[in-house]
Amino acid sequence: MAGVLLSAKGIKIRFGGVVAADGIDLDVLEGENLAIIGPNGAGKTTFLNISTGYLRPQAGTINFLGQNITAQLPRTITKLGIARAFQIPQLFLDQTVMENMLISAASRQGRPSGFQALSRLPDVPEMERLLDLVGVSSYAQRKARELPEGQRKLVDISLALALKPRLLLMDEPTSGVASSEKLEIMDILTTALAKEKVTSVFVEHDMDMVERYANRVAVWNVGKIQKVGTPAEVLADPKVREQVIGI
Amino acid sequence: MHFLRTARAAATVVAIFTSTAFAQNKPPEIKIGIATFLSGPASVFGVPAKAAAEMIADDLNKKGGIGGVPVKLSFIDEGAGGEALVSNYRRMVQDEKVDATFAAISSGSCNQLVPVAEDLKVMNFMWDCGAASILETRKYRYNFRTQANGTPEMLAVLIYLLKTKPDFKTIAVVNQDYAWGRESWEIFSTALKAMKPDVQVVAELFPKFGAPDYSTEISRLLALRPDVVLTTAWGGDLDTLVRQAGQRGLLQQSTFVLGIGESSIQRLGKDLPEGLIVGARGDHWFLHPEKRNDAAFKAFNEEFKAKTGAWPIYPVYHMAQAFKALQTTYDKAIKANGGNWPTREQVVDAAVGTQFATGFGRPVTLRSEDNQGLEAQLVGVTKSFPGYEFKLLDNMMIFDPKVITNPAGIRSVEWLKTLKPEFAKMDVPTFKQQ
Amino acid sequence: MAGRIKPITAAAAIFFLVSAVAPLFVSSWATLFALILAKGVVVLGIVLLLQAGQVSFGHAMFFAVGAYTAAFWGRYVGGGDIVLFLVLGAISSTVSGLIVGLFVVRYRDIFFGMLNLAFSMVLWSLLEKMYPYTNGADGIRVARPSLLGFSFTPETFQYLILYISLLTAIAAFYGVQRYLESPLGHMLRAIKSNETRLEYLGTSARRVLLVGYVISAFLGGIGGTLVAMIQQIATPEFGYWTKSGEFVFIAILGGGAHAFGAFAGAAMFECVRFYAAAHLADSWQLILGVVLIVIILYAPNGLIGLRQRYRQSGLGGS
Amino acid sequence: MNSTLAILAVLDGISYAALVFLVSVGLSLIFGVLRVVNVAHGSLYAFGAYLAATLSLRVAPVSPWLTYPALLLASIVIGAVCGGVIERFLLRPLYGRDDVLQLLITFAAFMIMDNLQRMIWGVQPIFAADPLKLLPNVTVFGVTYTSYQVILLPAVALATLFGLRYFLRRTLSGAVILAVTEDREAATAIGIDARRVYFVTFIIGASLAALGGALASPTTSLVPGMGADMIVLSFAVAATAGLGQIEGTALTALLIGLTRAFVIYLHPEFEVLVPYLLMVLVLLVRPLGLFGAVQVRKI
Repeated sequence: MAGVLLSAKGIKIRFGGVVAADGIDLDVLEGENLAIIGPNGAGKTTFLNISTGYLRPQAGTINFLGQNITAQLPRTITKLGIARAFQIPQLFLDQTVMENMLISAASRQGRPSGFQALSRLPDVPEMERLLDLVGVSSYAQRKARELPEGQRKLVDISLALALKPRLLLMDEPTSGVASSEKLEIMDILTTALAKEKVTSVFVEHDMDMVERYANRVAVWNVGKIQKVGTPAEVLADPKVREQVIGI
Repeated sequence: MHFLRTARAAATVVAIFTSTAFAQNKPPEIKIGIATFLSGPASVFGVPAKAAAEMIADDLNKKGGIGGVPVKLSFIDEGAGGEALVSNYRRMVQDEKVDATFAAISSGSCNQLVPVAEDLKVMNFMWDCGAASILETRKYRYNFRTQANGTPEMLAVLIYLLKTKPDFKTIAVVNQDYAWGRESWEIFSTALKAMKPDVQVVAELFPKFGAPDYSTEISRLLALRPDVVLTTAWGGDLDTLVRQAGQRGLLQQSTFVLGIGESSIQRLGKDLPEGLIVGARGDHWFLHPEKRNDAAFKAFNEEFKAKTGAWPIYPVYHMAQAFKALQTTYDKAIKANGGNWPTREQVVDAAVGTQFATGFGRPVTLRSEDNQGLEAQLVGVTKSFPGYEFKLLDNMMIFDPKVITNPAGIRSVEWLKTLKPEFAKMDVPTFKQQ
Repeated sequence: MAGRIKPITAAAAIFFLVSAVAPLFVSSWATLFALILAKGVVVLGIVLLLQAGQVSFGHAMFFAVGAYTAAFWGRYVGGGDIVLFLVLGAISSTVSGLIVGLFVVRYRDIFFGMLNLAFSMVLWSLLEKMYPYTNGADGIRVARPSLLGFSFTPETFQYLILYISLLTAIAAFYGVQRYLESPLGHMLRAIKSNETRLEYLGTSARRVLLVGYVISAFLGGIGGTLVAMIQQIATPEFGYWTKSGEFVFIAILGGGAHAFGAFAGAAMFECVRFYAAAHLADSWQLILGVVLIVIILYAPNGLIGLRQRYRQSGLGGS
Repeated sequence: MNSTLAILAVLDGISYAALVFLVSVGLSLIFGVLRVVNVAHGSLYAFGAYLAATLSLRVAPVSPWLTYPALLLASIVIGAVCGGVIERFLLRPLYGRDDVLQLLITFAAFMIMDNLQRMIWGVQPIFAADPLKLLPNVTVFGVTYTSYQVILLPAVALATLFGLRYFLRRTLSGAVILAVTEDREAATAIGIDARRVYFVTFIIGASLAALGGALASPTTSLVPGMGADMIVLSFAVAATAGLGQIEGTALTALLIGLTRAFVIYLHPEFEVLVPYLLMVLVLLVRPLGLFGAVQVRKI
């Protein structure tokens, strides 16, 4: 069994009257693709927000590689090796895709220069490789603003990959993508993750995607984890089918 | 140092273009560049002065100009702000090649322009700015002040106060917070301390220049009840202060001294009560007791009134003085040059020590030691007279400039400290308004 | 991209060349161009912050800091040298930029603008009110400084200061250009489009903005020192909010997208003011206001944007 | 300082606060709804004052009591005409564009109005004190106040405060404005014409600035440049309160007015510094102002 990468214990948070996390315990294992499913408002995104430091839990701790990262700043957590991709792609829209990537590369290295040209960074070939891996290299010199939604999503993930993370958290990687493209994108993505040896956690609504790409599934319901298991186990559970998938 | 060479070359080019020395033919016109406020609060002085300048130039040209040469005016706006003012002044001197400049109203502008005039070697008459320090810190060749400065102006007001209200015990000051407000109080309070040391200063208030509201200051003065309140404010600020104070009874409670209030009298109209002491920055008053029957003086005032709708105020007379000084200087220079047209430098030589009759009051002398003008001072007290919608000055005293101006070479504050109580006992002629 | 930058760089080169040569023929242009260049340096700082989408409505405070550094030196120490003034102005504005920056980089958009305005108004009121030290509203005269010990006649000095301003402007232009193309510069631009993402890449947006802010304060200070030497005076008006507004105005006028916009805008602004003041003494504000409205409504990328638009339409679209 | 002086200072502070509130609340309202900092606000104040004085001087010979409706008329005319023109022709084309441009176009409007003001009304101070003189003086501890300043102005300010509250909380139009303030997209989705709301709000805000000017006109000389100082002051008040906070603006205006009055009594040198220093201190501790509310961004 692979080691534990990220470990959440007793995470609690509430917004006014809404309980978004009510004692979440979850381990993310090295090398796996963990899917998080659950109805809207169950607290899935909140969990990602807490894990990456965007929100501070009212109780509980998050450990990453044995280090307590609870309530650290997002950029500190990023530096430790957790990258994040967003439900709505978060790009630098006025810059080209390559510039986006190079900003990410420069961020990873720290101490960015104020005098050397960005376009002359030695990371250019590596970024080209990553864009190629994700299948968007033809857009490299285009402004991010000009890209269609599906491609933006992939660039968003590439930005995270450029950080060379140990763990990648993705919020609905295929939402907003035409259903005909979903499979292709997930294929590209999982191949890339495997190649880069990145562990991933992804929030997902589409059970087909979960079945095909997840090693493990955690089911969220009203701020609690209802069930954890392999996709087959979880999706066979009648309670999960009724409450979460709505069949 | 390539650019230095370029600069030197450039300087040579400039020198060739600008210096117009040697035997002079009579030029087609004498160009005068005038810096005055056309915008901002001080345009209450600048705009009437501009009207006066245009009127005087017209009259002068009708009579054949100066030495047979007509004058031509160009104006720049002091209100445009520091940088624009200096660049425009340079443009006027370097591009339009004016023969003389009159600059400026505010001491701030004078501080900026006087060194520039000296650099550009153009004769400049400081026609209205009052800061004594400008001519005290350095001897200039090209800069002259064709009127008094703050020291005799404030001293005259103070002596008038000491003569007419010798028993006051407390005084408060409300001045605008800028050089004139501060300096005039420094002059006044230094002289006061020297001549009447027992007076207590109960409040020193310097509200922001252009403050729209003095209610709080007035409340405080109403509560403090000083015998005398001095203000050297002017323009809209003085109007506001006087009206707000009048409305709330402060003008009746304390004796008000309006250091340079002559310029606001007409505008304030009925809102100005009787009994306020008013200074005039010179011996300027459209009913000047020694000149009021002078035909030319009357004609000037009438013409100005017809043109602008108001009687002349002191900046108008200051502008006229600058013209008189220029005319006298040129006449003197032409005479000294054997009737030939003088060079610019010869004109500047002639300006030193010139005495000229203003026609609007007593004559003015440009003291040769420091180019400071010696100008008499008129102070009076407000009183109603039939036939006027506003108050007139009564019990006017006219002060001799030689007595109340600090001698050349001694800084005014140092000189004021040496004054004795007896100084205020000097003989000064008093004139009733007729 | 290279094709987009190069013609502008060429335009900048022509502009700098004209500033160097034209005043040799019309002497009153020496001061005019020196002012344009000095103000252009200040506006470069505004352009820098515009990259991050931030508008400082108080940047005149650094302009005033630079100017008063020279003025205070002259008043309390005496004498002065152009190089010394520039170095001191650079130091004082950088330090004050760092101090103010540590506070303001925590804020964005209108709050960033407001806090800057507040700081600048505090400085302005102090300069106005500390009359015994600052001469209040009248300001402090700055005597003509020497250069490395050599003193100059007024005629030479106006050219000297022009070429000093020119060198400073070229250096600043080059430096800012390089900075904007660098990773830090790109991160600055990233703050405008997506600050959250920048944080999620592990970069502190505040630190990136702080570097930009300090550089822009430095440029403001240098420009202020230059203007104080050109005008030979420093007044509180240098730090008043309308001055800050003027700098932002110039940046938008020229176009905030490129460093040259600062100089294009400054040239336009000063020329309109100079000639409008000469011919229509009473309406230069009106003219500038109308020019600004036309630019904002019809050429939102400023003067340099006009050229680009023309070029694009010339290429026949695509 | 004894208690008598303290009471005097309070009276001075209140009358000052009343005027500042009227101008600031207009600025705050406009920001709350349009998200635009209207730099021309000070010019609207000045125009309101000038037009009010012009009208007052016209009607005063007929009956001095007519000057009161004249003040009101002036503020409505300026608010509707100048405010309307600025919103319709300058701001409207810029909605959805960069905030900087919106701010700067009002700066352009400020420059133009400042210049126009000189062209229309000249540079000589104008004074129209009839409304002030109609009301009797009141005496407090031997110190005379005009009831215009210590009674009428605060009364108008209070009436404006409660009027605005009522309008926004209890009327349909007010509810519509609040809806747009809180969530523009949702409001548009349910069929609210946001452009009309902007137009109306801007005119209301502009009228308040002009009303401030009109009410100030009897107490002060109208001079060129009076708008430039007012804009920063009202901005400082609105920002210290938290932009868009109406009750907060009232309390902050009072705070600044009282502090200023006490400072003039105790340390007059620091008077000018008061509003800006307060602003810096408040913004450092509470970036959204004393009464501003936090909004979390969704990612």
